[in-house]
Amino acid sequence: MAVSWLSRLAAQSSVPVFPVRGIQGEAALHRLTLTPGVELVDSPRHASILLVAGGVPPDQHDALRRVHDQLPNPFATLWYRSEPLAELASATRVDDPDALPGTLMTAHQELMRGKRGSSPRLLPDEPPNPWEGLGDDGHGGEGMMGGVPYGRPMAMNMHDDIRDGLTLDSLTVTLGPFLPMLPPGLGAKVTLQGDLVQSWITQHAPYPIALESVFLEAREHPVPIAELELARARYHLQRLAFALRLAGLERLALESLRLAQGLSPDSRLEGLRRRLTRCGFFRLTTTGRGWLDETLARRVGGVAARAAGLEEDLRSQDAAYGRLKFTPVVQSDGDTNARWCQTLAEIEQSLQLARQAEREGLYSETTEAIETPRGPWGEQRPGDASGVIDDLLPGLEWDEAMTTLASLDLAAVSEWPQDVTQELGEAPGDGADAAEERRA
Amino acid sequence: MDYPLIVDIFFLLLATLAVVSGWRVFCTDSMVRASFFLLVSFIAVGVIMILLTAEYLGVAMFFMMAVEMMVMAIFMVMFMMNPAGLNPMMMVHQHKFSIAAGVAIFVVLGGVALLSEFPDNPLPADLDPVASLGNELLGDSMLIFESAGIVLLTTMIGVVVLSSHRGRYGAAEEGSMPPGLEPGGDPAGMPEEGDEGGHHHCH
Amino acid sequence: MIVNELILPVILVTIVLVVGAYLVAVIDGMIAAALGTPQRGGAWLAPLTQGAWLLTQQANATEAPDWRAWRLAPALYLALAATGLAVVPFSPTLIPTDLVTSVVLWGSVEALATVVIFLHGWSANTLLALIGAYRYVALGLSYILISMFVLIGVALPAESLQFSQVVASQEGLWNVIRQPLGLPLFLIVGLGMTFWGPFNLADSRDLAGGTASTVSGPSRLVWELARAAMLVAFSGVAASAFLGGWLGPWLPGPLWVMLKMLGVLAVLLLLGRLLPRVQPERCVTLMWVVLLPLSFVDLIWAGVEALL
Amino acid sequence: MTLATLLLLAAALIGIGFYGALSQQSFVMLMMGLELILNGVMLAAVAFWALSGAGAPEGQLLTIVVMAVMAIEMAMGFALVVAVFRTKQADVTEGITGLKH
Repeated sequence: MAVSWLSRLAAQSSVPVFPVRGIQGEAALHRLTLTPGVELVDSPRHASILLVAGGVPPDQHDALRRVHDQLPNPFATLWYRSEPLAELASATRVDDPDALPGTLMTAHQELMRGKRGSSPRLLPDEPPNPWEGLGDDGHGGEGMMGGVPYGRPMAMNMHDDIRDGLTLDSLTVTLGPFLPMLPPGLGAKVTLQGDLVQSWITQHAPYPIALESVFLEAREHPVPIAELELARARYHLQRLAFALRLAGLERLALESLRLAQGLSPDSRLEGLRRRLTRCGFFRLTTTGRGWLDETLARRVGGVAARAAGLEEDLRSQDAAYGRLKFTPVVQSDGDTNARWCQTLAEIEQSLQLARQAEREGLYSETTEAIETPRGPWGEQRPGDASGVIDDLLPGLEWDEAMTTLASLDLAAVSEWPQDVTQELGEAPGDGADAAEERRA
Repeated sequence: MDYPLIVDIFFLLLATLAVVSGWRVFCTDSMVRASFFLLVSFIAVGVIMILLTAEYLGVAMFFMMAVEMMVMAIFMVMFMMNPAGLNPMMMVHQHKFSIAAGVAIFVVLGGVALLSEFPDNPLPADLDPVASLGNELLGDSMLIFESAGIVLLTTMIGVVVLSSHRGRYGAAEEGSMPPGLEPGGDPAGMPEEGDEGGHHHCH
Repeated sequence: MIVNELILPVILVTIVLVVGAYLVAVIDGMIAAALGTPQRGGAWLAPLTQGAWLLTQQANATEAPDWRAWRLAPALYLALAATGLAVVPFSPTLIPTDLVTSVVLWGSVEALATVVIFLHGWSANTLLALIGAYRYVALGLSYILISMFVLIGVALPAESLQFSQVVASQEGLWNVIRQPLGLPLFLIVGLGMTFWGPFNLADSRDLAGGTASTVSGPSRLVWELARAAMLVAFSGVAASAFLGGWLGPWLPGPLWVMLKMLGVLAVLLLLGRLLPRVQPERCVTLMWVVLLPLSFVDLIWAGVEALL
Repeated sequence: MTLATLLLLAAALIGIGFYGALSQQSFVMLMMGLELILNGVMLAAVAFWALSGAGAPEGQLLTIVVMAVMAIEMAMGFALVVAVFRTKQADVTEGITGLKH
């Protein structure tokens, strides 16, 4: 039986998983990246399992259905801390991060062995824009190329050239909210001229991010500074890993994630920094573009602000940090390159503060204003700043735009901490956060 | 000169391919497809040239035409972006006259080919086509040709780099300012001064 | 005669291509594992299971693709890789196609590869694939130019455009030493034309797989196979143009060619895993402003040496 | 594969090329017609060189010259198309009535 032999072999392959990154799903995906036998892929066409990690707000269920239907047969879906779509009544749901890799592998193997049927198509298979051509040649019958045979006008040069003196036709597309290169939840309407971004209109703000619970505790009572700083370093390392993976530096992305996973005050960043510099990450990949002026940088806050030369860090108001002789690190350029230099410098600083604070057993003192890794949390939580990219991205090439986007931390901070336990139940799902998402 | 049967079969297949793809160039509905059909026609003729032992010319045909057709396809897309020929088009005028002219030319040339007597002087057996072409083309002045070629190419690249400042990737307005719609008017297809506050350009 | 001229070369090229592509996947997996990518199962089995999975997956459709071009492009790329490998001489007598202009034929393989990669991205009729296709075309011309200058450099001492003559001319001294700029330049071109590692701009992460982003099932298998096969063909050409092909003591010629090909492959795959993707803008500048002038220097070096 | 069949093939290519050059509205397609004509011319030249000219090197030389002419034709053609497109925003032959602009 050649076929069964083939499917037995296929069952042993590593599991190609396309992750839909919902609200609060990132932590599980970081763990999956380090799991042998699971491969997170960038395109739904390359996957055999659709993993919906975290809740998806109801108004984006249509987009989710479209992604679902893009997976080629046979495929299965898995819902991690997320309510399956109503049509997929029998879908597998997992809430335990430790059980996730095992469930993924079992699902893949059952799929290949034919023990589990492929997930059904949710949307009718008809073209979104049906053929509307007129005449023998289907050109629409309105002049030479004015017709709309697929319900869409031909790409025409409607906008002026903004960068290179080459006038190409522009093409308008809607991206997101599950595109793996964009922050989770970010949706945008983008006009491209060749690979040049001509206009970028953000339509959905990215999902609010959940910080580690230590930051929320620090708002209520003093917490050990060492713990706070390690959580901060971990957050930045995970963001760095995303950018490194995007830049094709898989091995350093993994190194960064591993460092984040086993982070302790004795961890050292020098090795990673040296390898990053040596392989030419700063010279070949990051750009001197994506420059934020003072106003925009202040709007984004956090790393982006300090990379633009603003010495704003709420930690300097905390007396305990004062005893550690804390002064904020800043860069001057404010571009993509500077933001990554700043991130690395802040990770190093956090590790150093953690070491000192652990020795001296220091606790944070100020609770009404803390500096989260995303930005200052004084009167209110750091809010969504995705509006800045509408001005920032036009004029950049696609690659530069994606690199810039990865270097910016734009999402609002969620009111729920990361890894909400089972008692909070469905909270990270469609309920509370979805409402918050709409408010944002 | 007699060729083995297998060469004749190959020739027939290639001739059909060349003619059919040449004809498809003008009846496909997308210009990108048209340029690649033309490329197929060129490649078929190139292989026939190799069969005729013009090995350099046949192979040169492949790569010259591949690049040329690629540029052509890109120019099409530049002027009308049309992935996969989504919006088909028919752009033909004076159709009947053109068909008549094409057929007439084929008949005349075909008649000449069939009816006139050409001398039957096949290639001498000891001829090395590539070396003979090289000698004819360059003679003893190979070095001069090669250095002239490199100098010319360097000049071209230099001129492009200089005239566009930082080329496609920077301020290029000076190098490629299109002329105005009326004499002395504003340049066509250029952004208005002052909009798109351009810090991302100058940084 | 037919056996010797038609069947034997076809069998030879097919075997080297298939085994080579498999080895590319295995070596790449081993390098990845050594650099810390978590892996389950052995590197030897992984390409087979991956291939089996792709065979069981259905091929998908996009909205109104150019079906013919979309399905043909991976096969054409594979055919180009086979053509490229066919000009590699394995010994003075064992040469699949001993065309007198085989160096130029390799040049046209590079030029046609540009066309095929563009077709693959263009015909899918989706945004990210199209951007990938544009990117490759924008860079393809500079790859072709650099590679042609470097290859003319090795043709000069051989006084021939035939790879077997090029190998024979390295009897005394390999081109890698005679023209020190040649091999590094050629390797960079190789990474470019197979869009591997730092020059993977057509099928890159930021495009979710670029030209291959919407391909699944058997056609994706053929495309990945073709990319690996092109890498094999490239390493064959590099081995004969710069590393003396079949020349070498003790071992039989074909074995030497294979060993040198493996060496070139290992270097390319290692570079692919160690370096980040070069930004397209910097890549264009690098090609035209740095590498192309260097290839002129290489050619002049070769010419002066040939005159002396 | 005789001289007559080769010339017949060349004649067919030239005929199709003429049809294209006369019938197409787009500049670029018009250039494709011209290229197809030149394709036929090159084939005829090589056929004469191989089967009737006793391998006189001029036959191959003519083909090389034609190839160069094609490259120049394309470069000039595109320069013209771009210039016309920029002034008139048109890329069809009927869009311009005179070339004096």
